[in-house]
Amino acid sequence: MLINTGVPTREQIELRLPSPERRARGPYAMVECFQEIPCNPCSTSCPFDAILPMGDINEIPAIDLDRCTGCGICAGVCPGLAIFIIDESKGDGTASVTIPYEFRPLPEKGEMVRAVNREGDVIGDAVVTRVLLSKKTKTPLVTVRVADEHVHEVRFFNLIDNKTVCDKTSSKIEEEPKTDDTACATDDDEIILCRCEGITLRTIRDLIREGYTTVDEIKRISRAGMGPCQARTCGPLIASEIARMTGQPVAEIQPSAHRAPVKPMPIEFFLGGDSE
Amino acid sequence: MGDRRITDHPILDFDEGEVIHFTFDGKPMEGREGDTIASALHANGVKVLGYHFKTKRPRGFYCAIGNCSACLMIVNGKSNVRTCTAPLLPGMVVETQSDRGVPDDV
Amino acid sequence: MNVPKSASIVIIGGGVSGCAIAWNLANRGIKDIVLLEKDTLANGSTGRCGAGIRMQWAAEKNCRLAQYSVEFFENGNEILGYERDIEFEQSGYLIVAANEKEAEQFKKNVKLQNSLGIPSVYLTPEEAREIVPLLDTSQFVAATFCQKDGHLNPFHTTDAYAMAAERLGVKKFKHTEVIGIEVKNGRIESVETTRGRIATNIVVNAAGGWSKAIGAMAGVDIPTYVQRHQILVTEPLEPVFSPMVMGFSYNIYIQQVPHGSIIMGRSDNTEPLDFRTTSGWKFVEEMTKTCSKLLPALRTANVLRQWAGHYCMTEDAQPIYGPAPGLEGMYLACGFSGHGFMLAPATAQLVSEMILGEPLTIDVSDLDVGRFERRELVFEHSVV
Amino acid sequence: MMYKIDLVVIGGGPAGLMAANTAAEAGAEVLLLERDGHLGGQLVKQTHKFFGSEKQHASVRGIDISTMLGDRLDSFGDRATVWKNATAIGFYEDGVITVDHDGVYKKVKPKRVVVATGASEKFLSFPNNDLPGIYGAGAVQTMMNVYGIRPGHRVLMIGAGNIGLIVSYQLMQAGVSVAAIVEGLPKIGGYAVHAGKVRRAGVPILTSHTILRADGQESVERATIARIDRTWNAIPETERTIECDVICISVGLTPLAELLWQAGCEMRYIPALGGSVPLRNDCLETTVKGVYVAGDVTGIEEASAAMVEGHLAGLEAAASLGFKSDSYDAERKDCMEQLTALRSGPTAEKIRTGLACTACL
Repeated sequence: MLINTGVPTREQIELRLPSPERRARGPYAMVECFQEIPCNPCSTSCPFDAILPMGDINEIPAIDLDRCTGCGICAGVCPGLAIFIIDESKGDGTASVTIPYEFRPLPEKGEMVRAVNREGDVIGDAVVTRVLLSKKTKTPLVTVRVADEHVHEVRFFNLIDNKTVCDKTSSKIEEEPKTDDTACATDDDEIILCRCEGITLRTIRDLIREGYTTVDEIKRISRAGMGPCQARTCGPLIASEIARMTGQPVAEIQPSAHRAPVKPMPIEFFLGGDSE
Repeated sequence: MGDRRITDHPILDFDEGEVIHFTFDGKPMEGREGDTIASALHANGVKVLGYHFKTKRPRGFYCAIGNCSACLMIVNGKSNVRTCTAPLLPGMVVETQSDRGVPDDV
Repeated sequence: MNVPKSASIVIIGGGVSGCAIAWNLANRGIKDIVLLEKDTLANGSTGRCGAGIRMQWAAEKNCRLAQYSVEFFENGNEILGYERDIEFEQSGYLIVAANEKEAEQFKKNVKLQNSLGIPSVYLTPEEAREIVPLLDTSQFVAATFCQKDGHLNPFHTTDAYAMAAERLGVKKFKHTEVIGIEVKNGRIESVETTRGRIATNIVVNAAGGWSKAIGAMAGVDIPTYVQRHQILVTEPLEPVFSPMVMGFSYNIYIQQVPHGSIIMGRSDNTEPLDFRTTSGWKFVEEMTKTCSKLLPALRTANVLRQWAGHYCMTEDAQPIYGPAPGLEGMYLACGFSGHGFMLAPATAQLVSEMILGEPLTIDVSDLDVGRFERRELVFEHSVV
Repeated sequence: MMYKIDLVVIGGGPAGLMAANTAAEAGAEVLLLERDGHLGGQLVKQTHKFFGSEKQHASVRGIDISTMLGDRLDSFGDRATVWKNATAIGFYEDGVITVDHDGVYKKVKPKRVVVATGASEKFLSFPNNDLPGIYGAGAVQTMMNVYGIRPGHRVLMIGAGNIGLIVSYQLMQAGVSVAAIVEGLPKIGGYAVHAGKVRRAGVPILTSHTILRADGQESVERATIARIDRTWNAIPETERTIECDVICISVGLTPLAELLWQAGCEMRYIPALGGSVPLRNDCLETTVKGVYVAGDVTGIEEASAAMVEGHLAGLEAAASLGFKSDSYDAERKDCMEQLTALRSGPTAEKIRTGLACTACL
């Protein structure tokens, strides 16, 4: 599922694909936005009114592919970088994908790159055929030519010569779980709840067990929250620990008072006042 | 550790500000105009800004905007300086702080 | 959790006084004591006070009360079996005299104090600076110092009393508010709380600022009123001076507590006479001004926080001890006027003795509530 | 000296800037307090293009919106004063606000106040959570996008909300590799399109995972993560170690409401809005008369909503002082409609639930 993986399903993509005739006719925008979010620049930016006006700003963009020329303006403005321009009209076994690419260095026209799919996996090679810069959007649009059968898969590219945006090795962690049993035991003594005073989760838990069940009581006995950050960092953690251990809703746990000054200021600073 | 400075960014332009010389625990270091003390230290690969006065655990900044007080250091002899928001100035003598500090004149 | 149906004694107020009285009574073998607190322990004046204790008073009675309390706190952890630490540091009080008139009074005070066995000394400004090198000696003409005076952690002290009391069987109820007191034929019958009714014939009114309201529930007028007092605290620093530095004319008390923070407070007659615990900006300006005068080296210390509490005041700024007139069963321990924390051990001792009809360790019969009607006020000049 | 003025706006982020602009436009004398040396608040760290519609500057990058709003404020001349490096340090019962303005102590007594102080980052508890190299997502953004410094070489991101996703993307833009994004919930909290951007750039998003601990001598060297069950307990034998020198905590924001507490505003803890928020009426006025609120301090939302709230709060604060232009009714209606639209989609369900509890009428 998209909301679990961040990658749209094959079905979601296939439902968006234009008719074979339209695909053969020329470039078109592939809008890979599948979630109702409050956003509409694609529709308001299209000079051909191909992306239909939204009654409600949360609507999923709908596109009239008869009007779409594949100009790419929407791809440059989409805040989600979710619009790609596909051109399958060449008929030579290759097709091109235009990708909004906000990384450095930029590839050069003619450069060979690794074609990458929506999951970040390299699935083949690609050639950069155009790099379009925009002062206005600052989102370069990079067109790459790939094998026909990959055009609906390729959504990114890695530069060759170790100039990849991200080393893909990290994604292997999911496939290679390894157990390090020395690192498993959770130790409350090593968990710092109040950084200013150096108060550990163990101390807080012990106090809650002893019956100190308000943020103020814990603060008074342990000093947690009395330090220079004024409980900004630890306050919510202590409240949720109380809630967890006592079963009270967090909403009912009174935070400790918020006192001036909001940030520590030297005594001499206040001498400028004249108590009027 | 000069590679921590971003020179080529797709969206932002970072001016090559004037070089500012300062020392950290006696070692000469370079920062840039516009740096805070903590950002300059970070650019030099320094993450440990001090040690907690009670637990002696190493301290580094957490929020970088003056909220969390984890970045206190001794600057020009003055303790408890919030280095994540204090601007870096030429010739500053910056030192790790491992105690609660004392007022200037004491 | 409901309160018990009956109790031998109900103590109202979970500040240091209430907790100390509960412990003292339980320690004498009294059973079925209930302690009621409408919020959490030390949430009122106790937890908001400066938490110093001094024996340097101008009136003999106050000297004796403080002396009793100091001696108790010296062994407080042991007596109360407290595993944390009440943090009693006898780092002394250094009191500065701003003018010759005050210095003359201080000479008399020291004489009185010494006659009672309190080891205070009269000092020149230079001698004072040997004890607190940060002092600006041009700001005062003389000082007195008593090494045995000191400071405690008010939260731990209250906690220590409460825990010891509970171990002796006292039933403590937090978040339990008294909403009524039933009186029949001039005698207390029961206490109504938000968690139920407790039948009892003895109530100790140790409710601090709320003592007047508690009295009113039983039809007794207790002439106390509240006034806001403010304190500020700096970031913790390494130890730079240890005694509490105090000045009556300067209207200041300032001390570095063992944790390293410097706390300072002052009084202000224009402060509101109500329960608000909000803070004011004038306080910070005045406080920092005086501090910079007397201890100029502290001017770079960072103010971390200001807070407010209230004094439960009486007309003569002295406590009220003893039974409520015309009402059998209510004992008063209130109106401490800013000194309740330091007097707690003595308060506990005396109130227990009164309840049990024992002879008083220190004669405080003139501190009864009737003195206001009789116009026999007991004044003490050495106060902030 | 006590400065007296019609309106003080506390916070120069998206909400505060809009409030100050709107009120100055209406004719009020406005003082804007910004604790940083530059206006924009979090906008200056937002190198991505904004969502929303044109009215909220959609598709414009946050950093550019900040410049636009700042320039507009300049155009009001003397009517709008900006104090930079100015932190409101106290809000007192008599309506006086004390300010640290570049190290100078100042007092301001305005007739109206708009508090637009934004939010602060939540912290997370796990062993060694205080090791240097563990930063809030905001800190990482500040380092990269304000000071131009890479926070490290390889980052483990905790939290797959919008901020976690966006900061991961920004890290890669700055040339820092992101080892993985770890999310405790079974689903990605941020927008799917943000998730898509980091996924195709090779970053795994591990939902139903948590960080078990961080380790390192003096600073972060590695983290241990594990899959968790529905009760947030780690599933045995799913632990794995991730080499990284930075752990970025992006587990949410909480309203920075200290000044409102000090001012005595009635507050309510509403989990859906990120913490304690002020009760307010439909003019965004709190229970303390004359104190208005806008932006994240009213509950955590997107910057687009913050800007509209700022507009509304500025409009109402000015109107209550008699600065009511002919367009008042139209502007008010428009703000309401924009807020309704921004909050109408399924991704805003949480916000709608939360907001239902904040009315003080």
